[in-house]
Formats: sequence, C-alpha cells, structure tokens
Amino acid sequence: MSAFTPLLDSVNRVRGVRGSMIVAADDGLIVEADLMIGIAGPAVAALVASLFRRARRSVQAAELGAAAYLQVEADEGLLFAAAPPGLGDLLLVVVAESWVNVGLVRLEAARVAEALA
Amino acid sequence: MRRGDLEEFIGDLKGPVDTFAREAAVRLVLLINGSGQVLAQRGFARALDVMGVAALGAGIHASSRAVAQLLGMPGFKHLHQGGAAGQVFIGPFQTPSEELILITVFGEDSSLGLVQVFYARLVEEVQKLPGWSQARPTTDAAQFERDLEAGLDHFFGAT
Amino acid sequence: MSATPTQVRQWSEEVARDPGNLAFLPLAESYREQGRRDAALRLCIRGLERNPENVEAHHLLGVIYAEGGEPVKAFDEWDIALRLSPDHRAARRAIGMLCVERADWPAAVRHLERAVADAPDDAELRSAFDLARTNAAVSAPMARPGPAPASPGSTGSAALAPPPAADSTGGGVGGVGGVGGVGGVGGGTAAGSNVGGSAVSGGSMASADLNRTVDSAPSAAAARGGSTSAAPPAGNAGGSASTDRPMAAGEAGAAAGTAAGAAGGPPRWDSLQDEFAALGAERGVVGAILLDEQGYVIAGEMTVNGRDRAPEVAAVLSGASSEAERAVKHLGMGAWRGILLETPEATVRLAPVADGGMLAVAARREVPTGWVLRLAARARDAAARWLGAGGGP
Amino acid sequence: MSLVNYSTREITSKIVYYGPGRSGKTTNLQYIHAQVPEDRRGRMVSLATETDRTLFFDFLPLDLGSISGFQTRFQLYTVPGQVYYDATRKLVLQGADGVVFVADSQRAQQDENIESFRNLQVNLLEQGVDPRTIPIVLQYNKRDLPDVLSLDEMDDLLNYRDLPRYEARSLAGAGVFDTLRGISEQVLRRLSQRFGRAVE
Repeated sequence: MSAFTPLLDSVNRVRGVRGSMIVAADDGLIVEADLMIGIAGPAVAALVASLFRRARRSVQAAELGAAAYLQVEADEGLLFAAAPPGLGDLLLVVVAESWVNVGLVRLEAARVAEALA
Repeated sequence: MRRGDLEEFIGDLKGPVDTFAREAAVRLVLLINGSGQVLAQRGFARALDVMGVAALGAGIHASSRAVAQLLGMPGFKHLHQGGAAGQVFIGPFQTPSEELILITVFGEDSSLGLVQVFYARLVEEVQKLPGWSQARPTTDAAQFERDLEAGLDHFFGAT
Repeated sequence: MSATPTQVRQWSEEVARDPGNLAFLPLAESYREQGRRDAALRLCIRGLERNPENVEAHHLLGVIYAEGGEPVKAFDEWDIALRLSPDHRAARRAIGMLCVERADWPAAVRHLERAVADAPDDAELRSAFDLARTNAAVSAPMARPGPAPASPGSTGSAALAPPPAADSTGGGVGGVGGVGGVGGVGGGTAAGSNVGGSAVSGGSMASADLNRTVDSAPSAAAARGGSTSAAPPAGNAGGSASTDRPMAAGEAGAAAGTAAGAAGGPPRWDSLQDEFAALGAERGVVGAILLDEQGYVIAGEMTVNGRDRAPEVAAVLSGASSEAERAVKHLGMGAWRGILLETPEATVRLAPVADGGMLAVAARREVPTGWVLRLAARARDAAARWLGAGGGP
Repeated sequence: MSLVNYSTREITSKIVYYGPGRSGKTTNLQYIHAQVPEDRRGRMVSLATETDRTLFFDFLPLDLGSISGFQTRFQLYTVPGQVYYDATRKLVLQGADGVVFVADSQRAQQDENIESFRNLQVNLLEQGVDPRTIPIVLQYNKRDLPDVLSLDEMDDLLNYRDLPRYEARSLAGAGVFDTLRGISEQVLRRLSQRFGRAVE
C-alpha cells in the first residue's frame, strides 16, 4: 500500500470503473495500479500515456493551453487520463465500462489529479 | 549446432519485427543473436551500419549479463538507455533454439512503456513461429565451391 | 604510509573470501611497498579480472610494471586508466614522465600540460614539461604513425583500390552516436517545417479574408475579435488547399476544381466549408476543422490569437487518430468513437469520420462540454453528408 | 558457425583477431579499413584508449560481394590483449567462425605469445569448440623489428599443428590482406563443406 492507494480507491468506487493507475506520463510505465483481473495494465498505461502526450502536443501547438484531461470513448469502454494542473510527470489513468457515469469519473479524476500535484 | 535450426526461416522474423516497429512507433529495430549476427532489421540505411550497432548491442548485452552475474543475479529482463534525442532498449529473450536480442531506438513518438508492451508481443510471436525445427533446403555444393573461388579472387585479386 | 599488520590480515581475508573484493587494491599496494612485486602483480591482475574498470587498479598495475622495468606495459595501464578517467592526475603525471623518458616529446607535452595545470606547484613536473616543450619545438614530431600508405606487391588487389586517405579509428565510436542520429528528423520536426510554410503563404490571404468576414458575418466576427472568416471566399479555398496539402495529387485536383468552380455553380466544398464556418462562428467556439487521413485540412479554421492554427493542429493531430485506433484495438475495446480533451482554457472534441479522417472542434472553457459535444456531432453529420455525396478522395 | 539466411541469401561470418597485447591486432583492422573502398566496408568501431589499446573490442564489417548468389559479409573483431580482460575475450570469441592469431615476433614477447595462444585454446574449449576443427591462421607480425625470432623458431613456439601462417608488418600493411584471404578461404570452404553434406 502506497500513498496512492487511497486515491485509486476513491476512483474505483465509482460504479462501472474497472480499474485505475498512476502512470509516469513520459515513459508510460505504471507507478501504482489497482485493476480488475483481465485488464492489461502495462498496455493500457503505455497506450493511454502515449495518446495523452500526443494530445498535449496538439493543443499546445494550437496555443489552447496545457491538456489536463483526456477521455477516449470506444465501442466497448472508456479510457480516462488526468494530469495535475502543474503538469508534473504523473498521470491518473482510468479504465471503465461504456455505461459508466462519466461526470462522476471526471469529478473523482479531477480530485486525484489535484492530489498528485 | 545450436543455431542449425534457426537459419532456414529467419526470413519469417521480418513480419513480427515490422509489426513491432509500426505499432511501437520506433525508429530502428534490430534482431540479433548472442554473437551479434543480424537476423532482421528495420530502419537502417546501410547494411554495414546495422552490423556495427549489432556488434555493440551484443557487447552491451553480454557485458551487462556479466555484471548481473557478478552481483549474483540471474540477468536483466531488459536494458534501457534514456536520452533527450533518442532512447535505446535492449531486450533478450529465449527461443526454442537460442537466445535472441532485440535492440531498438525510439524517440518522442514512442515511450519505454509502449516499447515494453509491444516487445512482449514480439517475443510471443517469434516464439510461436512454426519454423524452429524444419529441415534445411540445400544448394549445389560444387557450384558453391566454384563461385567461392571466383568471389575470393574478385575480392582479394587472383594470387 | 604503510598499512598495519592487522589491516593487511583483514584485507587478505576479505580477498581470500571473494577475489573480486576491492580490498585487493590496498593489499596489492602494501605488498608493493614491502617489495613483494610478484604478489602485488598477481593480486592486481586478479582484481582487474573482476573489476576491469577499476581506474586505481590500472594505475597501480602501471606503477608495478614501471618499477619492474616494463615501461611499455606500464604505459598501457596508465593509458587505459586515463581512458576510463581522463581526470586521473597520478596516471596523467606518470604517463607524461614516461613519455619524457622515451623522448616522445609531443605526447609528453600533451600529457604534462594538463598535469601541470592540475598541480602547478610540482617543480619536477614543471621542469619535465619545460624540457618536453623545448624538445618538441626543435625536433620533428615523432608521433605514433597511423596506418601507413599501401605497400604494393602481395597486398595489391584489383578489388581493393587504395582510398585517398587512411581513416584509422576516426569512425570509431561514432558508430554509436549514429544510432541516435539516424532518426533525428522525427515527425515533430517535419510537422514544424510544414507549419512554417503554410503560415507564411496563408498570411498573404489574410487581408482579403478580413474584408469578406466583416461583410458576411459581422456579429460573429465581433464576438470572436473580428479576425476570422465565417464564410471563406473561393480565393481562400485555393490558397489553403495549395499551402496545406502540397503533395496529395488527388486532393490537389479536387482543390483546383473547387477554385475553378467558384466562377460557375457552387461546388460541394463551399457547402461543407459553410457548415464548418457556421460551427466556428458559434459563441465561444475557437474553431472547427475537418482533416483527412494524412492530417491535411479539408475544411474549417481554428483561429487562436488572431491566427489560423488549423495547419499546426492538423499536423500534430494527424497521428492521434491512428494512435487512438491502436490503443482501443490493442485493449480489445472495438473502435474509437471520440476523444475529449480539456485544458484550463479550452475544450477540444475529436471524432473519427468515415474515410479515416477526423474532425476537431475547439471551444473556450466557458462553453459547456455538452454543447461542444453537440457541435461536434453536427460537424460530423456535415462531414458524413459531404463524404456520402462523393466528397471524399 | 556462419549465419546463412536463405530467404535474403546472405552469409555472415565472424572472424576474431586474437593475440597478446600490442601484437598488432587493431593495426590489422585499421589497415584493412583504410584500404577497402567505402562501399565495401562499414564503420570501424573501436572501443579503445587514446593510443589504441583495445578496451573491449574493435569491429569492422566487410562486404565481399556475391558468392554463389549469396551476399557474403565478414565481421572482423579484435579482442583486448591484456591478460585480465579474459572475460571480454570470451564474449568476443563467442560464435566465431574463424580466428586469426596475431603473434608478436620479437624475442622478448615469446612468453606472451605462448600464454595468449594457450588462452585461445582454453577459451575455445570452454565454448564447446574444438580448436583442431575451427579455422585458425597465424600471423607472425612485426617482422621488420630488430631481434625477432626466426620463422622456424616461431613455428616451434606456436605452430605444432602446421596451420597456415603469414609473415606481416601490419603497420606498413605487408601481409595483412594475405592473412585475411587465408582465413576467409578457410571459413568459406568450411561452409561449402556444410553445403556438401546437405546435398548428400
């Protein structure tokens, strides 16, 4: 149990969330994870971090500010990534069912991101 | 003859290596054996440059394993060298025939995490290749001998 | 300063237990001081087998060799020590003095210059340096020769014509550097240069745009700082097509058709552009753009700080679509339907369109996220209608 | 064993220059590097000190062109000569298809030559390679220096198996290509014998 465990717990309590992780944004490696069985944690961490980095570059190029929140909707599920406002190296990554209450996840993610800063 | 089986089908390695390069968005990929010989590569402009990287990569792998042994450890799962302009990942893995080593160079389009994920898939794919124990095709020995003479004469000058 | 017998005993016990133990070094040193040269030598070599990068051990071995009358081997050891640690003063001093003994003046000067800088008060060093400098100045340099010119005869060969110059190890470790260098021109760099090009040529169109903007949609222009167009003229169509996508032949043809069509009946592109422009004119919206599979802008604008950022955004976003696709595919989540991005200033919605392209809608943060999603859905419908009517490539 | 890629029709063989420190192994490679046209060779990689004592290895890839429809390449390596670099020597020797033993002809270097040659045999055996079957050629280097052993004396010292041997002055380049041709021929001939067996 690390300092991150309670943070992940709070996200995982939302119905429909299948797991969450703290990920190093630059190298896409897991720092701490709490996932349901069957989720390929390292793959999710690496792929979502990579997508987040690209999204961050694109909004920066457009001078729209520093991306702090990313949400990917797919046929069978949702992925979320949230970075602290100061854009430290850490990223919260969440995997959820497609029927999850997106608003609740966003709220919890924002709280965790703030705690990471 | 531990490598005897490998030679026939190293062409089959190209598929997994290409997939890895594309999916992991890396710049260079090299698959070599423990002696530094190249089995597959992608992204290099010159065949002879490939060999230089392969030789050094095999050296890095061999020496890091020696370090692990000195420290009483079985070996490293992989090696990673970070850098601002580019990063290098060296991952050894076992096949039914012998140990192979993947060397890859990547930039900001990829990440250590991505490389690790797709490296694991490459290892799975390579280990599953059906060719590990197939019979070897043959070539005409007499013809080879004749061509060998001519080739040596061409390179060194007739003596 | 000599070691006490207790220390020596302790060191030798440690080395006996583990030949790689670093105690071999003080032990060898104390053997050397006692005049037990062979024992010191053996100990040093054994220690180096386990610790080949131990600089002090190389240096000590050099000293032992030198004292045993083997200057060549001593030189090698100090040379290795300096390679491993160029700041090793003792090795630098020793090799410099050795070069003086061998009358290798240029090398002596090179080494001693550095040694003197490190130890300006060392009188012996200083006089050796002066001696070397004087001699180096008068004698022709006798540096170690590189690969000599080809000697004809047995080594001559038809295939191996002598190249102009001997390269020796110059290419050496450069091989390693090459690894990092090869891919130096990454996607980011290429995108950057592309962006520069478009921005410059796009600029020439700006004044014409502005006039039309004020004419056709004054209220929208006022709301957004009066700098962007709601309904771009045909001239802009030709301009943005030729600057944004210089290479795609099929699309260039389509763009040419559009420009030419402005004179005749209204082309399909106009209707698409009109719809995207209307979206972009909504209050608080920064812009809406449609991109093709390769990241070229098909329609729309995205104006930030008075400049159309569409090409920049497109260049970076071009990979996002395939990256999103890769991510969800590998995670077994089917196809991707949309991406929502938030910064402290803006909300950005990305969604795939039928032919592998993508649309992006950006709004300032005060616009509710739900509204941004609805605008994106409208843009998606417009794109689908256009593609359905044969507007795709 | 040489690596034969049937799909891309490539043969790659590894040749290791072995011998005591300062016998001229690196100089051999440097000379070859300098003489071979650029399109036939790759970069020479040298992990060496400023005065060319090899720390890890030198490496030079060569392209011999097409033999029997196979693109034929050689990888030349040297090993560090200092006795304590034995671990490195073993690593570099791994998978070698042929060995050039570069001996220093100077009388004062007798012991070093014997010691290094013995070390070669031990390291080959340790890797399960029979020193009597792997192609080895000898190069008696530095023939131009004063106080060198005669060829007979050198043979008595090292060549009890009647291996091909070449005189050389590697700094000037004399004998360097003769040696390389000698080992190339042996390595490739051995390869052709393997083809022969495959045909039978």
